[in-house]
Amino acid sequence: MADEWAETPERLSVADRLLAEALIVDVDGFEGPLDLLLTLSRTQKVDLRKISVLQLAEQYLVFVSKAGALRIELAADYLVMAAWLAYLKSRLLLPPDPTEDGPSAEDLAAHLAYQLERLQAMREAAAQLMARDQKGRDFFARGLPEDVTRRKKISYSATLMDLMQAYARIRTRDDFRPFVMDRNNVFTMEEALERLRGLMGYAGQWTDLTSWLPAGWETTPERRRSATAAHFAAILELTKAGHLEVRQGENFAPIQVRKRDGGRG
Amino acid sequence: MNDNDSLFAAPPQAEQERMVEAVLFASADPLTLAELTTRLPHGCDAAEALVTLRRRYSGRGVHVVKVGDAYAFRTAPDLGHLMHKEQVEARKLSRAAIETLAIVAYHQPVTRAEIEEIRGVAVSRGTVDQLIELEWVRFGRRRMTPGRPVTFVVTEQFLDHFSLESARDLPGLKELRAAGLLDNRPSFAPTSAQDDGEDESPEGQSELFED
Amino acid sequence: MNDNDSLFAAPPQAEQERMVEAVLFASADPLTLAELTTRLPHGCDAAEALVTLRRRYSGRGVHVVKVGDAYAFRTAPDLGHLMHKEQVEARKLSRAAIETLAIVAYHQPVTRAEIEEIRGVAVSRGTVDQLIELEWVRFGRRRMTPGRPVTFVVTEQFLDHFSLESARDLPGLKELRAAGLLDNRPSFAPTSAQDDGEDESPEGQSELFED
Repeated sequence: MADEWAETPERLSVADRLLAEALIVDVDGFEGPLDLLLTLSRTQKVDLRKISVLQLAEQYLVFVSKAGALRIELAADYLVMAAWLAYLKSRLLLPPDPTEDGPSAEDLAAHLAYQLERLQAMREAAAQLMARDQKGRDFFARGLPEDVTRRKKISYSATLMDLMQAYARIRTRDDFRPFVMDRNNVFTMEEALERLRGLMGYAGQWTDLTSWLPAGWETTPERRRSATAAHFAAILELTKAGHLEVRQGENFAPIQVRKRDGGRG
Repeated sequence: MNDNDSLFAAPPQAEQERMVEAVLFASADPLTLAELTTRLPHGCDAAEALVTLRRRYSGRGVHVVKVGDAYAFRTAPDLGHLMHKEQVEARKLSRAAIETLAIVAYHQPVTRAEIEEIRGVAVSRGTVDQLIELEWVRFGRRRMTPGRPVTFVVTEQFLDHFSLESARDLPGLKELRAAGLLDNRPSFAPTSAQDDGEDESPEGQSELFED
Repeated sequence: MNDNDSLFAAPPQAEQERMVEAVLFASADPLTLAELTTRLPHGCDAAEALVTLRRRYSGRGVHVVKVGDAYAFRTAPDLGHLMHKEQVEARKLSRAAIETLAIVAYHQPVTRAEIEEIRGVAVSRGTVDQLIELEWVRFGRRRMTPGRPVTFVVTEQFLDHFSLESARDLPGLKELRAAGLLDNRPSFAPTSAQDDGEDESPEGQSELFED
């Protein structure tokens, strides 16, 4: 036994040996059939390129039957692999069937060996990668980065035309004021603001906007609309100024208002 | 292994300087001499390493500076401008701001109360502040009336921006009307909805509210 | 004022080097040549400044490293032992995650099905999510094969973390390629990757993007 071990270029590590001994009971330790096959292949103690797939298939099938004897539930993919390896084994042992299509048994075996070699190579590559100098462990970035402060410079644009139009808009209102005849059904926002400034002290609780409308303005639809719009606009102003809070449960739900705690009024 | 070596001999001076350089660079906070010393292998002279390191960086793009009794790397003060990124964002002036500006331009010197009277709505402090910050409006003389209210006037920068020789060059109402600017149909912003309605026929109003 | 000057002449070479030094020193993340150029005054040649800067810092406690197309100051790896305080407790990556990361790095751009084919087991979404969250892996282009599967590639942060100038500098890459171990050979053996075909169905993919 000892001689045989001495001959092999790569002696199994203690961990590998323990792993091999644990095979029959510990299936969870493997990440699927390929991982198990890779572990089994180590017991052949040869270069993965020279591995005997036939022998490997035997080992795997022994493992699966042992697991069965021990009443260990094997996941379906282990059993699928077992069936495939049994098939591969039979094809490797029998002379090739000239009528059969597809890859030869040797091709299949070679590919399995390739898969194992590739998995092993990726594992080694992963180990090499993790062994590299890592940021935050072996080398470090500036601990006190002086971040670029983004100064947002907002440039406001307004043209002379904007200015004149704005002025025209204001003055037009004045010009036309005397000619407005029918103001009976118009409730202005100033009026609403005036009213609300007086009323809002009482609005400690959420109150429907509609209940704030002045008497005599809820009678005709026209007057109600104007008063509602004016009060609504006034409430927005007062909310903006921080005196009130407004809420609405959903679209078209009643608009509710209350005095803001610690409001500036 | 390095730690074992250091029990017997401190690293050479140049190596100590490298170490201080790396530790200062990676540290999130400025480090005191005492802290540096505990971070370096036994027998190192952090103070001396700092002296040579500071000398090495003098005149460079970053300096070793003393912050209280601690040390840290900092951008050279003359390169501070590289640490800012200016983003210019063009925005349209709000309607309230442009109206207020127009009133100041046409009526200067004008008080806040007068602006509010002309606009028909309260003028928020933010609006005036914005115009002052833009350097288009500044404080004028106080009005010699009760309460001595401050007045607002437009600035040179304002004239400059709008390419005006003086505020008196602003077209008058007649000219605005001649130019067709007074026939503009007002838009229905909430703050002026009720006033805007005035030059509309009653049909126009109900149209407005039935929308 | 400086900006005005720069309209007329770029700063002298030594000054440009100082500027690149300051900007690079200030940033924790690597900066590309393009990013450096936008930060420098007009007419500066960041590439040339970098050459002299890298030379100046070679062998120092901190040095300039190249990460993809970007550059950064990093402490010299041999001084890592001095930085206990800065060492961040790395999140323990599972074996599946480490292997998946290596496969993405060496085989990129690689599809989930290919990763599963190599590992011989299904790759859980959590594993890929973790790598994406670490910003070490990101989506690449879709593969122009039936089902147009998404591919995964490694990121610049990955290169930065493992101090790689580019993915071509991965350890052992040449040998693996020479040995044909990075080829994409079709498989015959039953690995669970094939059972997992659903994951690569069009539905699976759109789900990935709708998240």
